[in-house]
Amino acid sequence: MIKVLLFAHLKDALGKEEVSIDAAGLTIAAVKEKLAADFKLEGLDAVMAAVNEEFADEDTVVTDGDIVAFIPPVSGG
Amino acid sequence: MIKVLLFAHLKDALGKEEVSIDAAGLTIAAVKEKLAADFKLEGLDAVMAAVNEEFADEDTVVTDGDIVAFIPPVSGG
Amino acid sequence: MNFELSKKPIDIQSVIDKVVSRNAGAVTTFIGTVREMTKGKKTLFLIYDAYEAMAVKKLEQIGAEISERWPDANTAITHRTGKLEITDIAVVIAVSTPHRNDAYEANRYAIERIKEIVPIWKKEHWEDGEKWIGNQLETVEYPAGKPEKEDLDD
Amino acid sequence: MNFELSKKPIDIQSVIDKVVSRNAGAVTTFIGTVREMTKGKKTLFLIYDAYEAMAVKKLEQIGAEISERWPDANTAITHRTGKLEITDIAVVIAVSTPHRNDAYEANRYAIERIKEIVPIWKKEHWEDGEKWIGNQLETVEYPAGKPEKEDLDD
Repeated sequence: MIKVLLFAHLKDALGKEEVSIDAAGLTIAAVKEKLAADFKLEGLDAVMAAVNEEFADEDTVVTDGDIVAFIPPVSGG
Repeated sequence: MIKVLLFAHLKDALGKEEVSIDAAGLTIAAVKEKLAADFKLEGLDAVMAAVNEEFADEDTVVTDGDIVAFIPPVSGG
Repeated sequence: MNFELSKKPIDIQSVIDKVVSRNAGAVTTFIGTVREMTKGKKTLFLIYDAYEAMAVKKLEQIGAEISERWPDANTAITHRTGKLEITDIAVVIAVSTPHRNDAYEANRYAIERIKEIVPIWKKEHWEDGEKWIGNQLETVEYPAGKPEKEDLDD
Repeated sequence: MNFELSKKPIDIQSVIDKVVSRNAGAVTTFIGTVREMTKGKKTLFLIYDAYEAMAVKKLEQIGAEISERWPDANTAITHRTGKLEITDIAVVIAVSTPHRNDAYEANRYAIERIKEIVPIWKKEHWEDGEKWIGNQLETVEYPAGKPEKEDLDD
């Protein structure tokens, strides 16, 4: 299992900040597709991903126990 | 009479900050010459002047009651 | 802890105190405050949300990047989270350097980087609605799904 | 009184408070502090002397120049006089603007102008002597006896 964290409008869309999914071995791109299919979560295409608190690209493969966060364009400061 | 104010190294050289001189009708350039002659004050050439708290040029004529300040290169900030 | 998030109001002086040094001749601070009017729309209040663990790491990364470019610089950044009213402070960046030019440049670098890589988001609340605000650099979103190497390094 | 000289230590927050505004999204501050080492020489302490009445007028002029160039800016400047120890604050400049770019630019403008036109002088005291410091912009002195029009206006 991997833990998926969602923020900002994604969190609002899902109704919660965190969800566990069975996605070990998938790429980030595939995790996005799975979330879109399982939770009807839209607009993940343009969103950055982080694995274990570091930015990761679409080809990164996630492994069991990873924390995957989806990071919409940031607006701090 | 005009009041002359001196700052920084000029004040140290003169031993005081303020001196009254009989200089009504003189230009700033002439006031500098007079101070150099009367008080052996050196290095006034490169120093800016202010009349009544506004920068003035060498040709400005001072009148009775004016306050003339000599402003060495500044180093605030 | 020169890089942190805070749920409570930020004390500017305490951020500055972290960077004061006998070899610093200049300290610059940037204080981001909540502005009432943006593009003609009146903001009532803001909510800042953050991916806290990663946000702190990214603030630390910005500090490391500054130290690499300006070796004599000391940097401290505190970013607020939660609900903020108009004029409340969202972020304080303090940078000290021996000479003033570097203090301005490094401080400027920090705020631009915060707006690129630190996972913090604000939700604006107006009289007629609310919205999570996206990338305020007004650049295109990252097509590759993360900042390109040149985005992260420049 | 947004522009003043102070014989007592400067409270940074109180200078910032003068420029906070509901329409400001950014406040920058520049804090000039007494640095220990300059060009390999160890400073023990400094004395700042000022032509007070004119210095305040010139600080006000800088504020007016900023308002002309950046109409939405609010500016406050306090400069210390008297004896200052290492790390003591010599000057605080606070500028608020709606957007951050202007807050950095206007603040930078203020410190450069202070070093050009405000009649304040510092005397450095070292272990082996003391000296009134001249123009730190390291430009030539003004041959005409005062800054040229372009120096004062640019």
